[in-house]
Amino acid sequence: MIFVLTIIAFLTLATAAVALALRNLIHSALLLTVSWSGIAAFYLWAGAEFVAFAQILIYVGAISMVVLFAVLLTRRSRDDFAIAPESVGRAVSALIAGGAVLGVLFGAVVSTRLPDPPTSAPVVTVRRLGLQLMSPHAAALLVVGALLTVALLGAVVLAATARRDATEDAG
Amino acid sequence: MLQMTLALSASACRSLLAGASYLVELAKAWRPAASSDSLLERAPVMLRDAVTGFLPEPWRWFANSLIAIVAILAVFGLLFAYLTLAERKILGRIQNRPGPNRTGWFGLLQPFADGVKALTKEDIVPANADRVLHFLAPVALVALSLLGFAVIPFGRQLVPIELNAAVLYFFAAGAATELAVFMAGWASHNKYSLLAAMRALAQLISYELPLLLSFVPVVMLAGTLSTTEIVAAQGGWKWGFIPHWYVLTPWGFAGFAIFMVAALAESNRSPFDLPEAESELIAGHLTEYSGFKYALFFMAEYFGMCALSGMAVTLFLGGWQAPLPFLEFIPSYAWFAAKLLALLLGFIWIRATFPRLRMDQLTRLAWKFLVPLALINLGTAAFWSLTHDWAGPLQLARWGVAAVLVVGPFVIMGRTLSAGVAPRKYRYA
Amino acid sequence: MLELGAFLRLMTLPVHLLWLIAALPLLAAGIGALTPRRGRALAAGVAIAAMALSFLLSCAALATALAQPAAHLVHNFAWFDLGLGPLRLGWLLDPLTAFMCVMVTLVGLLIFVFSVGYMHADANSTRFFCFMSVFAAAMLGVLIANSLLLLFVCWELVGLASYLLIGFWFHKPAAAAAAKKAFITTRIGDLGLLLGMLWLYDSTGTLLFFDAGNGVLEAGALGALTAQTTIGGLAVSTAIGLLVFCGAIGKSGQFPLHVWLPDAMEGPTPVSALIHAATMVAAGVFLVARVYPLMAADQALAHVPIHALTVVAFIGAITALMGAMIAVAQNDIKRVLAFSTVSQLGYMMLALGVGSWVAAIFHLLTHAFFKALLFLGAGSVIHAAHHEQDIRRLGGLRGPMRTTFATFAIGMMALSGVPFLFSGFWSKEAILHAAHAWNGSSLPLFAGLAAVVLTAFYMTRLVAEVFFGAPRSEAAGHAHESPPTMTIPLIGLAVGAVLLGFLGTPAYPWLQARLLGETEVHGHSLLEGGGLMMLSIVLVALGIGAGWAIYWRRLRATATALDPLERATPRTFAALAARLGFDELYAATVGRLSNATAALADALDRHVWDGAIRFLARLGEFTGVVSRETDEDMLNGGFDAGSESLRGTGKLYSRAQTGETHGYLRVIAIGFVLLVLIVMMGGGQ
Amino acid sequence: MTSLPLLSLIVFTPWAGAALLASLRRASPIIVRTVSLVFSLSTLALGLVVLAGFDAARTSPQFVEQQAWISTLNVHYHLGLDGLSLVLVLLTGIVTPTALLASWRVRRSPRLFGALFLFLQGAALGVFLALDFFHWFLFWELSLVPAFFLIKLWGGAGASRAAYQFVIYTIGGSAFMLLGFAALYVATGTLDFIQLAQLGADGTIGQKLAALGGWWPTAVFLGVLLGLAVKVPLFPFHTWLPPAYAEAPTGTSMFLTGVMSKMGVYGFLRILWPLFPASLHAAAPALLWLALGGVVLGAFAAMRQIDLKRMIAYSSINHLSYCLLALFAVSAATGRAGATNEAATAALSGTILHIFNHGLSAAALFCCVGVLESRAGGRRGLNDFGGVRTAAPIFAGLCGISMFSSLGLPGLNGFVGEFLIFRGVFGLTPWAAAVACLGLLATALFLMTFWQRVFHGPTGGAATGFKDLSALEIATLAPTIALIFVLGVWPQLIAGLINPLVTAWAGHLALP
Amino acid sequence: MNLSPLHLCLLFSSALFCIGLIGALCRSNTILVLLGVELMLNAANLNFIAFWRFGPAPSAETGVIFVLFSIAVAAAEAAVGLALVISIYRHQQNIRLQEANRLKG
Repeated sequence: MIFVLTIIAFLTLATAAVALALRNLIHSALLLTVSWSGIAAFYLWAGAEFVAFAQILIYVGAISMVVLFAVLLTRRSRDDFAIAPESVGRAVSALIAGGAVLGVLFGAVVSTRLPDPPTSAPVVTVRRLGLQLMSPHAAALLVVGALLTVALLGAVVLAATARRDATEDAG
Repeated sequence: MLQMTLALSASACRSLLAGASYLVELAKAWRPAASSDSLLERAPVMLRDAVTGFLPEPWRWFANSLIAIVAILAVFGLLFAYLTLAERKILGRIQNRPGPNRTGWFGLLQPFADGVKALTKEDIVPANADRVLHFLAPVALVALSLLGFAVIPFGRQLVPIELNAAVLYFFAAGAATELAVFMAGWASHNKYSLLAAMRALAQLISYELPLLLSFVPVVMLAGTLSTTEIVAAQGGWKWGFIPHWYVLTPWGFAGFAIFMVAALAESNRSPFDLPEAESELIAGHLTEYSGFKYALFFMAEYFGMCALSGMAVTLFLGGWQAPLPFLEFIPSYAWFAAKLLALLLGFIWIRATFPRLRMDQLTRLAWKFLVPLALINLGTAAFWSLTHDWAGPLQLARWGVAAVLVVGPFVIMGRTLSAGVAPRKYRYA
Repeated sequence: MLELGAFLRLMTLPVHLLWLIAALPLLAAGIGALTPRRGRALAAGVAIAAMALSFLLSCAALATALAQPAAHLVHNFAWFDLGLGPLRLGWLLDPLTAFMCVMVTLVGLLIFVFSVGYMHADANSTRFFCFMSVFAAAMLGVLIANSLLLLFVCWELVGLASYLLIGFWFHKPAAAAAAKKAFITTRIGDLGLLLGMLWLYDSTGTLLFFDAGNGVLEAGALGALTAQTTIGGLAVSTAIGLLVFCGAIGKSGQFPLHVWLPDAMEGPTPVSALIHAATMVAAGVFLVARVYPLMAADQALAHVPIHALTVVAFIGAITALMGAMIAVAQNDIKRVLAFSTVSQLGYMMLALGVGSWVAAIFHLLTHAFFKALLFLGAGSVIHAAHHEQDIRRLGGLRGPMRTTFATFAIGMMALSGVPFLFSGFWSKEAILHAAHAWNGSSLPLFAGLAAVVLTAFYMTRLVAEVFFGAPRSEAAGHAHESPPTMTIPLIGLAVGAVLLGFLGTPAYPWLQARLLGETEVHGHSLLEGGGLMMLSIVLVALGIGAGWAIYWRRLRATATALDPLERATPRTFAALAARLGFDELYAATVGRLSNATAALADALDRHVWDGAIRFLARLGEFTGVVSRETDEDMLNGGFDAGSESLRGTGKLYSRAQTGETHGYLRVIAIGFVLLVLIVMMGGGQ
Repeated sequence: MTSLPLLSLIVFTPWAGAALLASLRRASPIIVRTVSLVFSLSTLALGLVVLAGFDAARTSPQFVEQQAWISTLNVHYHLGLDGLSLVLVLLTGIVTPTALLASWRVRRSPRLFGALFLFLQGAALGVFLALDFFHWFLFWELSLVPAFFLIKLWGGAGASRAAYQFVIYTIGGSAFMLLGFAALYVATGTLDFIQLAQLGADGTIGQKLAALGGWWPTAVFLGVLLGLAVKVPLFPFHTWLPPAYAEAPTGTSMFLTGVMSKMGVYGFLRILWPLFPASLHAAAPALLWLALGGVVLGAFAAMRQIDLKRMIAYSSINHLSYCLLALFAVSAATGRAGATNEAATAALSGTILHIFNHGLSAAALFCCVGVLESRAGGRRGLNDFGGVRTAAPIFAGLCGISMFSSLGLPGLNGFVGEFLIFRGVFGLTPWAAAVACLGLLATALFLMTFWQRVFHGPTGGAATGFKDLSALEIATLAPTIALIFVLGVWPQLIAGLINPLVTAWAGHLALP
Repeated sequence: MNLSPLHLCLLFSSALFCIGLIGALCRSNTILVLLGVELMLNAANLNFIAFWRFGPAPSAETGVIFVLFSIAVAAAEAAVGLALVISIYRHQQNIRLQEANRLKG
């Protein structure tokens, strides 16, 4: 199964990298959905079925949509979708910083001795998950609910235009 | 040499033994005493096992899946074909005209004629279009629409994939179709297409909410996200003749109604067919499509419709369960098909009956009526679940309260809704 | 003489139903309170009917009581629970109660009937009958109570009714003031009663009069009470008795709390007749008679400074004499009668004090009839003369008001003690005999004899001034006889005023015997102790003769003419007319003291206590000012300098804030790398 | 028995009402008033529910709710109800709606008025039900906030000054009490009334405090005493009361006298006596004089008042001093030979009955004065009126009944409590009862003067054109008046709730 | 070098993290920066799942639940972030991140 994982990982990384390097924002967003789906596939592979579908539902179904809307709303004309190339200096510095982090992380991972994995994949049923969410993690669940509500309202307030045009109601 | 012979014979023996045991297994499956299911009931599974049973384990799974996919494609492809015909015939009958009746007897060959026509038409791609996306959009749409079928239990043993979170999977796949719609609209490099795609997205997102909320009570009451278990939970009869289908409870009925309305909107069916209606933004995101790609869009719509209907059957109408105990001898997939067809007929009927909604009415219906109603319905279901041990006269009270909780908000919010049907005041006209 | 109750034997009233006697008027009061003003006939009818029923019930109770006169029939019950035991109340039926009940209901009935005529012009007569019924209920409650507490409760309610009725015409400031005065003055006495009751309760643990041997009037409790002594060597029973007597002093208008009674004449005349002549004021006498065993408990003790009854006797004697003296100089027809009442009540107290409570009750009963008769007669006169009450402005009413005159004359003769035919004579004789027989002191006897003369004198004066001669004002000239609703009660009372005396003549002292619980009547000769009787007859004749000589012979000609006595001894007459200056004395002492106390309390509050608080507040304010100055000048200066330098440092650091997000991100990334490296290097060791 | 947290409901329903009112921004006054009335009635309703389940034979707290709250301080959320608390809860439940009805015509911001009132009600109820000093004190102090605003914003001309004096004086007193309890906590490590009472009963508190230093027990006792004495108020700490009661709007005056003044007496009975029996016993002879001062001087000072509200306020001082008099007499007699349990029982029963009865009659009297004031356009002087009875007989009747109740006329409720107090005090310290009789006399004097000047005589002054009571005002007064009658005839209604409790208290008389 | 599946998973997530980081660092478009951040979040989620899957006690669903919450938070973050982008756009008519520096010290 390592083979499957490798394919998934490769696909995910590639699409992510390409998406962040593309000049066309729409393409970036669409490619990223592939990357996110890859992550979902990884979850599925790892046995976290529920999380995988939640990932798809939220990232592919919702966040990508929001991103696309945002892209469309922040462009004057169609040609603006492609954005100007970045300054070389920043790209270089970013690569250096990112590379340093990557190196450090890789080094850390490789040099760490990790426990051997259990022989069988853990099984997580949705029912158990639900019980866990509702009893020990109920408070967190409530907080997240509140957070989402607040985020929804906040986003609406931030993005809504001030109502200046009451007179236009003439219809 | 001898060794070789021995080895060969041993392997031959082994394969023989394997074959014998396979036959024994098959025979076991055939034996009626093994289960109470009728022969007809077990026929599809046995057929599949007969084909794939000899394969080693990982491959057998793969082959089983393939067979399931092929079966679904075949059945629903055919269904799609004849559904278009049925729709045209029924619409025709309702509008007092015969409908297609030239191609083949009773117009039965009409779908194939249409298919051939679509295949042979020129595939036009606009000059400035994003070619890749323009191509990918219908493909992705069809592919994603098909995904949903994977978890619908078509019969007692006929479920392509047993998933723990099947319902979630279904809706996650459904949510992804929005991307394809956007791709179609954007890639066409056409102002109207893009606008229509945005509209369609707004509609899809708006109605996804009541759609999701309406089935949550089912999940709550059944205590599972697995479709087979949900269907199993609806088995049995009260007093021997009233099935335990969720649609027959107050909250279930409300949930079913909301689900069906939202499903209509999700599959862009009339009266919610703004995104693709010809008179609205010249057929919207389909403007720049023709030929087979257009047919693919069409196909995806019908697949989506079928998938959602199948889900509605599963969630609310008892899935493949027979309505009455003595009707159980009819195989489960037949019941499923009957229910599915009945719902599809309903889709067509509605299309023939209702006028199209305006954009503002459409969104208002979703946000101001269906979503609150679904939320209240959630509370009703919670009440229902908490009072499951009420018996005797309390049972009547339970029904009464639940009915009031369903009907009351419907009436109250329905009043405000009908106030919204009045001519719109245009703020940005 | 036949047994009065021969046919009444058929009627009995069990004691546990005794409360009905009081409840009926209370019910009538409730109905009256809810009746609108125009429902006058209803209110009056209900009140009279209730009273009549009560009268019948009282007769039945009397029959019951007379069947076994020596017994004290009681019915006790718990009022409410006090934790360690219930607080018990009860009803009591013995001859004393029964006679009093019959008297109160009968007199009350007649006065109610009289009121229908007297009050018919008053807009508020429903309220009048309501209050009168309240009074009747409370008064009957006093009579039937078997608990000092219940008696006290009804006692106070009687006071309330009296207050409301004196102030019935509350728009007159004089009436309002008189009502208040009556309430406050009697309350002073009532506080004594309250304290006595508390003491009694604390000493004996019960307030029931009779409770199968455990009551306060029974031997066990009395023995305990006489065994202890308290301040000044008094026996506890004496102290309690005197405190209880305080209540009687207040209620019965005894010296020195008699001042309210004449003022109470501001109320309507039927009120004066019923409450302030016949019944309520007699409640004090009844109270002492009721608790007589307690009052008399110390008689057996030799080594006590004073006996309770001695005090009672002297108070009674003083009151009797003083009242009679003041009555001589009054010109208001009702005030003459009021002081006469004071005087007669003094007589009764005297009788109690000298040990003959039966004589007191006898006099109480007869007095109730003839004094009610006199007051109603006066009311009839006032009614006829358009509310003219000054005897100098009346006169000559004998002609137009024959019935009134006749009945009034009967009442006058009964009160004066005209011999043999009139009830007052017999009851007065009984008292004088008792006083004569008392071995404590002879002063009470002399005071009583003096009062006999004076009583005859002022009553003669009254009759002469009012009924003889010529009318001296226009109102008196137009007077005519009152309607039958007023005259019939007069006749009824007159009959009673004559006949009642024969219940208790020395020859056949039936009433006394029954009151004492004897079934046998031991008659004496009519002329036993005849010397005293002759003396008193002579004295009565002397009084009437003097009155005849001074007022009748030379009848007053004009309203403004001076009184003959005033001409003779102007200063004495003035002093008597001013009621011996008690009101002024009290205003100058008690009134001023209480006002001074109030002023002191108020000043203490305003200046001392509040001043202390204000001083504390000022102190706090001052501390605040000091603290603020310190803060602003010393502490804040340092902080200002410090924050200035901080701001400079802040400006320096703020240059690092470029506002460029990428820069921050980069710094974070580099910082992260460095951190990991440091950890790894450190962790390697 | 239901497991509902009834007591918490009792306490917090009015606060919920206050919150609801605060959120009803646009509601019309009639809705606001109705809402506040309904929520204030909740106390009575819940009180009756509690009454139905109340076991009068038990002396320990019932319906107890106890939850750990601040574990580091050993603070528990501890509510409980015994007969005393129940009586006070019922009193609050009766007085508050009456007061709100009496304030029905408040024009200025009825929403805020109602909200503050409900807040005040909830705080008072909290005081009566709390069994842990921590939140008892919270409720105690929180009740000052709404009271302050109710006096300051809706009061008369001198209201601001009176409100400040009221709050600062009371807080000043409570500060000492807080310090006292801090010391107590340091010594004993608990703030729970029940535990403290047990410690107090066997003298442990005194020993533990004495371990901190010789003068500590006295200091702590005096601190707590001061806090409570100011609240009741005990003479001579009463000077804040007349201006506060006089300047407050009618409804607030009713609540202040009907409920808040009872908080102090409650504190004496719940805290001071059980916790410091020995100290109180030592101080009682002196305190007895102070209580007598309140009884006598309070009544005499009332005679001197021209302002009717001040007069009634002084009468309140007089009546509350009766309650304290009884308590101090009991405490002073503790352990003395000849002091009987009967007398102590009577005194304590009388105290509790009198708390209830005075709450009713004083509230009714304030309500009547409020009617006078509103009819006369703010004038409420003794000499501003005359002959009101002619113009308004119904009003005169109802006012007269409440007046006679306050005066202790038998047959009305006021008598029962006073009689029991006098009976008990006489049994324990006869001279004190004799002196206190002066207070009875003075009460009669000034009430009679009030009645005579205002209601009798020819109609004149502000009484000209005086309208009789409206249906609303009758409805305001009628329940209270009815209760005055009912309790006067049938005191068992209240006495039955407290008998075992009082008997148990009196049983503690023999002390170490 | 003996790498277990867990090592591989961690390497995978580190790589994803760094891709997100580099993207966020070098692009000036705010939306892309946000997307980079989202990728970094996803990488963190990956770690949770990996440690849950290969960790010592996979029977406890803590990792899964954590990821669920994390996804919810990410959704909220995306919504608010993009709303911010839109309002930035409204202010300065573009969404270049380096120009949004009005609050600098």
